[in-house]
Amino acid sequence: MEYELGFALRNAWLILAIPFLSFLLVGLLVRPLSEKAAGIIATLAVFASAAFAYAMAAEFLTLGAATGWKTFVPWSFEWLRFQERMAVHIGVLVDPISILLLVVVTTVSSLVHLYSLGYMHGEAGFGRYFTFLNLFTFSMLGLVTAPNLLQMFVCWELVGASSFCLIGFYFDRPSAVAASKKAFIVTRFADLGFLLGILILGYFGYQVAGEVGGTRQAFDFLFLTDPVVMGKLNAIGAGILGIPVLTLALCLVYMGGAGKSAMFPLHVWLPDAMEGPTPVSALIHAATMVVAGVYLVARLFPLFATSGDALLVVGYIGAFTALFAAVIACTQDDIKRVLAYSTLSQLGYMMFALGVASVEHPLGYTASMFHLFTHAFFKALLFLGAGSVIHAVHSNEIWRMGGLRRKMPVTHLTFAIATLAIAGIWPFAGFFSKDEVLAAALGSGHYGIFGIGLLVAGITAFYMSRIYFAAFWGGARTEGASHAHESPVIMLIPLVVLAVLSVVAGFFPIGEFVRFGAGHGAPHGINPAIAAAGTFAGVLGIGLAWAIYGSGGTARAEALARAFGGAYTVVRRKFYVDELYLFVTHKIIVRFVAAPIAWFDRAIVDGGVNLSAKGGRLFGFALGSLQTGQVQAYGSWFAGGAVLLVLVLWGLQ
Amino acid sequence: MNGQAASTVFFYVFAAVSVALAVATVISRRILRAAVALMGVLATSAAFYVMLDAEFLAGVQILVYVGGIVILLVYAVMLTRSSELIEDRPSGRRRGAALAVSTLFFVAAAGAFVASRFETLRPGALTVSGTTEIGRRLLDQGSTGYVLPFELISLLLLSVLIGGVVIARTNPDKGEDAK
Amino acid sequence: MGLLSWLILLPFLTALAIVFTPGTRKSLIKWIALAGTGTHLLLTAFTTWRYWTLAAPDMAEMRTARVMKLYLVERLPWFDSLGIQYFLGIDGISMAMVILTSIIIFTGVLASWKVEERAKEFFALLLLLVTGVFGVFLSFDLFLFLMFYEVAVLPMYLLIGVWGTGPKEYSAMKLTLMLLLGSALLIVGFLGLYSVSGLQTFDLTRLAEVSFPAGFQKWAFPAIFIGFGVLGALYPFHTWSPDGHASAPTAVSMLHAGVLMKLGGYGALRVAVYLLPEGAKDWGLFFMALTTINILYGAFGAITQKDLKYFTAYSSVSHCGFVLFGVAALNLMGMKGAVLQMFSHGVMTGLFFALIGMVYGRTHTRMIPEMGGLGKVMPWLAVCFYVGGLASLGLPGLSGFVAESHVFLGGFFGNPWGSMVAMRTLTVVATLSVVVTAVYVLRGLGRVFMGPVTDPHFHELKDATLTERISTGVLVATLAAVGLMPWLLIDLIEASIMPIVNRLHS
Amino acid sequence: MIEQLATMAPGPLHWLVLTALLFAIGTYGILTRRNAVGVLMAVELALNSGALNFVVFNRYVAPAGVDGQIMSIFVIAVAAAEVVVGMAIFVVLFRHRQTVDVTRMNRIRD
Repeated sequence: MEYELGFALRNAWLILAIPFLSFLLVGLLVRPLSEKAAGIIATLAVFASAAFAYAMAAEFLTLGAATGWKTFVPWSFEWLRFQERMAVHIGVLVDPISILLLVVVTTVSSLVHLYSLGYMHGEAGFGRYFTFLNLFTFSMLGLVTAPNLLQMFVCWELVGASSFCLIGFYFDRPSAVAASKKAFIVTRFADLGFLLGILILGYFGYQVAGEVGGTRQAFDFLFLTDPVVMGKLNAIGAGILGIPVLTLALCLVYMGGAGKSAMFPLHVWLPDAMEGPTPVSALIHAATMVVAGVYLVARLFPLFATSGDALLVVGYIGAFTALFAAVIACTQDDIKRVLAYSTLSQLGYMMFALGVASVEHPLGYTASMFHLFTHAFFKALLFLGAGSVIHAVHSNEIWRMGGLRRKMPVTHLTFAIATLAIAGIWPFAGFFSKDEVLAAALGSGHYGIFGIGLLVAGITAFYMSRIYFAAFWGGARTEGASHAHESPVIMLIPLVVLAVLSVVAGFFPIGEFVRFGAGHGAPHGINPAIAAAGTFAGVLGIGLAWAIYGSGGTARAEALARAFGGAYTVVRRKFYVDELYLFVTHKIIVRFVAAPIAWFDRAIVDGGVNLSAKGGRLFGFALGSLQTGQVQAYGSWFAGGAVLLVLVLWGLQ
Repeated sequence: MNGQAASTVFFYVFAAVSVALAVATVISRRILRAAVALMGVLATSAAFYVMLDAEFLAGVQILVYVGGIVILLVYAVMLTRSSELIEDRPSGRRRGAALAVSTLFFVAAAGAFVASRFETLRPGALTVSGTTEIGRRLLDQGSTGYVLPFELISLLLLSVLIGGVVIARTNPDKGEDAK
Repeated sequence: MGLLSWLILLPFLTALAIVFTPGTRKSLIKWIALAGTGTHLLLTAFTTWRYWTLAAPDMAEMRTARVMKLYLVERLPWFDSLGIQYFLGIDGISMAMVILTSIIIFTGVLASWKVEERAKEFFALLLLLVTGVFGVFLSFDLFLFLMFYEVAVLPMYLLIGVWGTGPKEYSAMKLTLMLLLGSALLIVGFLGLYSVSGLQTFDLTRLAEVSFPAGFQKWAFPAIFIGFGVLGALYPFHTWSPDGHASAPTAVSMLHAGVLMKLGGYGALRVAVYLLPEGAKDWGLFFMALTTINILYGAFGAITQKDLKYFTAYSSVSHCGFVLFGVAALNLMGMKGAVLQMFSHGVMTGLFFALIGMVYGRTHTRMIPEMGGLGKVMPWLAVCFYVGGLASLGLPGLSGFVAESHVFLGGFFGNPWGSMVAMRTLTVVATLSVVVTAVYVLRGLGRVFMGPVTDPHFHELKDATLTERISTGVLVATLAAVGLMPWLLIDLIEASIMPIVNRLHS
Repeated sequence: MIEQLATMAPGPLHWLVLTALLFAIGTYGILTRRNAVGVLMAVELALNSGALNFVVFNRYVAPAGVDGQIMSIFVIAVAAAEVVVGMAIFVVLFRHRQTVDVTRMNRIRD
């Protein structure tokens, strides 16, 4: 590196070390002594990493202009050596998107930590909660800064595990336990694809590394995204079923990403994950972990762009998920579930933005990262606002709220900002990023996807306004809602900070440095036509919601539901995807695979063993009956045997 | 019928008697009767010894075997309970097995003898007086003498005598245990 | 008397000391056992250090070597006329196994702290068993190897038969008979090696200089591999394992699943593949297929189990499948993965059985459906159980991941002696187990520890005692240490695996 | 018939077959007798055929010596010793178990 690195970049290891050491410290030493201290230390540690991340970002930004946003690894050490050219380094990779994610993750994480100090106050397991939260932050930072596929996978699994622990935080609630298991197993299934993708990329990367020579490691992103290497990988040709190896590998890797980012049909775990404490939903299941899939695709984007077909898969699945989830979100009554489906839908947005990008039209890449950036803030804000409401009303049901506008002014205001932001109304953050996503879809010629994007924008505005009106307008519908009062200051601070970010994030010139390829991704102005169309869709959605739910009553909504009839039920039951999974896993796998195998083992294999044992025993008994204890019987055998032996020997001669 | 022919006939007659008595010994259900039959077998054996020019042995056979051993057996039989004097017939399976084994043995042995062509051997003339020679050899200390086995046998007989007395002696304590 | 002899002798002397202690002084007996195994742990640490200082300079040279290099060798003629020697030595693989065993027996003694019935005989036999295990790992004369092997197996019979639970006589008999079946195959194979080599020796290092005729290798390899495979729960010879483990007392399950089952992989690697490379090339794919069945079959079998011990035993079948799968992959990564998995699974399953013993001691049931919500009552045990569970499903940061990633990469990279497509397909099928493992681990542990407390009596139960905390803590720390700092173990074993790989390639 | 018999002078084969037959009968008795005394008698039978065999061989194979006869004497002596000990055991046994039925003497099995 010919450039002088600043303190933060020279000591990049601290970004991983701070949360990790804090996790160990809090989890092993502090927590048994004092739960409260555990929470405070954990929060401080995350704030420290946030500060450090900002320092890194600042240094990178000053450095970046000079180096041309070059990707580099300021710190790494060899962690695991499979064989030569297959070593795994734990390290910190610095490039625009990793810096972007570092900022997002540490910001949201520190705000959520702060918020949790208030939200989780007095809960049993306060210290445990912060331990896991710290573990999550560490793993997420490790994921974001991963310089190679393996570290990515390692941290990928670790965020999954900490997510599992946090979803199941209330582990005496069967629904929370079930949800945590579901989340882990579904993402685990997706990770199987990731793992296979790693195997394939590792194998061919290893071969290519051998051809290219030098000491490069097959798993390194810098190696894999090297144009020479990509060319060689792309040239390998057909793997199985005529699919090229690279496309196959990337589709498998994408399967991992789709699991983590809850793309259809692996989305089923995310709504259930709302069983966890609300701040957890805000951090893990809205702002950070679930975007890991998007980040993974972005990280490997050069490869995806080389393959092309894999990117199409990403795009169409993303678009479908965006629409699918948005439709479901309109019919859900649990405020967190609506937000969860909204998250799905927005993740779909990010995914299809990546999908429509290509070497020629790389705008989608920038747009996706931009949307990821803004979405993190307003979605975290929405969740934390919802948490604040739930904290006050003690219910998740939007029909049990109502009229909270006056009782919780701060929460209301911030929630309104977030709603407008996600609806894509100028000047809030969502407007800019959504606009860019739509522009990318249109610009690359994917008109169908553009149409879906526009439609989803309208639906999003509709369902978000729906919960907003239902919760904050009209009159209090229940006892809980009428006695609600504003949350403590420690919870409001993060809301306000995030609200400010939700307003200003859109003005952040992210296109300046997050871009793919040279020149093409140059920052563009607002395309007036697309902006108008997007805003129109948003306003239409809000207006429709106002018309139906603005009164605060449920009468019109029920009439509407009746009008749709069966279709409404199907959507409300989430298209029965859960039921289908349940059928497949429980009925088919347990009953037709696992149980028969267990039976087979006991009856056939073990039966075979026992049979041979029985055979031996029977033979033994047969011989045992000869053991009469009577010398004469023995004598008979002895004499007969001896004579026979003589005869045999004689006959042999 | 000359002497040779007479002794030949005697051989077959005695052999038949001997075998018949032997069979009676092993299948008779009355022990006492079996003992008498055994006595007969041993007596015919004495006759065989005479035919084989072993007069001394014939005498020993009569004195020791018939006169001593069998009488001892008879005494033992007398000592046991009368119900034991008539024994149950052994099971058919066992008799079958025993018959098979003994037949097998006989076939094997006879087959071996036939195959060995012993009939070519002719009895040679006895060069020495059997009795004198036996006496001499038994006490001969040379390499062909049997004085050591003879002494050992004597010791054996002595220890058996003592042992028999010790084992069979009524032990009051043991007697109590038995009850 | 060298260091290695002391490693073997120390547990034996401890057992002797226990034999000469009055049986009524149970706590003294336990303290003697603990002192012996604790000292052994220290001795093992010292041996590791010694080994490391001796072997470190040779590591680079070993990368190309074809003959394994042993350290701290002790060699005495024993039955000279038959070429049988008392031949001890150590290399990286043995060292790893010795460390494992030492940890397991130490924690096993702690986990058996509550054994009251015939405590004297129990601990004496346990230590005798361990003597055999150490002997196996340290002996490099095949005859001595077998002798120690039998020393290890026979106490097992008594330990299960006397101190076990459930159908213990049946299980003990089944276990012993099947293991002896394995050793019968081994004897046949070893005698074959002895006679075919024509060297009149059982010395492993000298046999390694011989190129055995291909025809011989073709039958001897499967005989020896299956012989060891029986011990390593190779499908379909695994059925002793669920019953045996379910019936065995805690420490015995720990030792057996944790250490003795590892002997299968150890021998398969050390004897079968190393001495008979041509046979290995012929049979590699076949055994890969068989162990793939192992891996999935054990995992699926575990899903429906109701008894925690059966549950763990099936999981062991699956995990031991990884060991043999790695060996059968016949490349560096696979074999490294196999050894890592031996270590990892040893610690993990030791932890499981220790915990099951502790839970059972409290709830007096091992049936999963009868438990629930125990996490609230005994958080320490729950956390340890979960750590073990996460390790077994291959969570990075714990040892399972390091091992499994090696094995998968090894399988996928394959070897030039079998069909690549077949090997890759098998690997892909085997990777399915990561999902199935997650399913059964989370299902099982979720039932036991999560949810509301199902039985009001459970509220009265206590969390782990100090001895239990130490024993489980040591195991958990080992899992994490290997997971976080895998190079510690990899550096130890890699140089010793290279000769096996190089021999295959020559 | 007698005339015919008289022409078939007994050679060694005849004698040996006779002893073999006697021995086989003795074996049969040993294996079937239920009374211990009966077993002992059958043993005597077998021993006797053995002794006879010695003499036969002495006569036909080595007529110059008397070694076979000496052997027979030893056999007779050993038989005598055996009977004495056997009888003593039976007496004791009878006193303890009130029977000398060997088929019921199967405690070795347990």
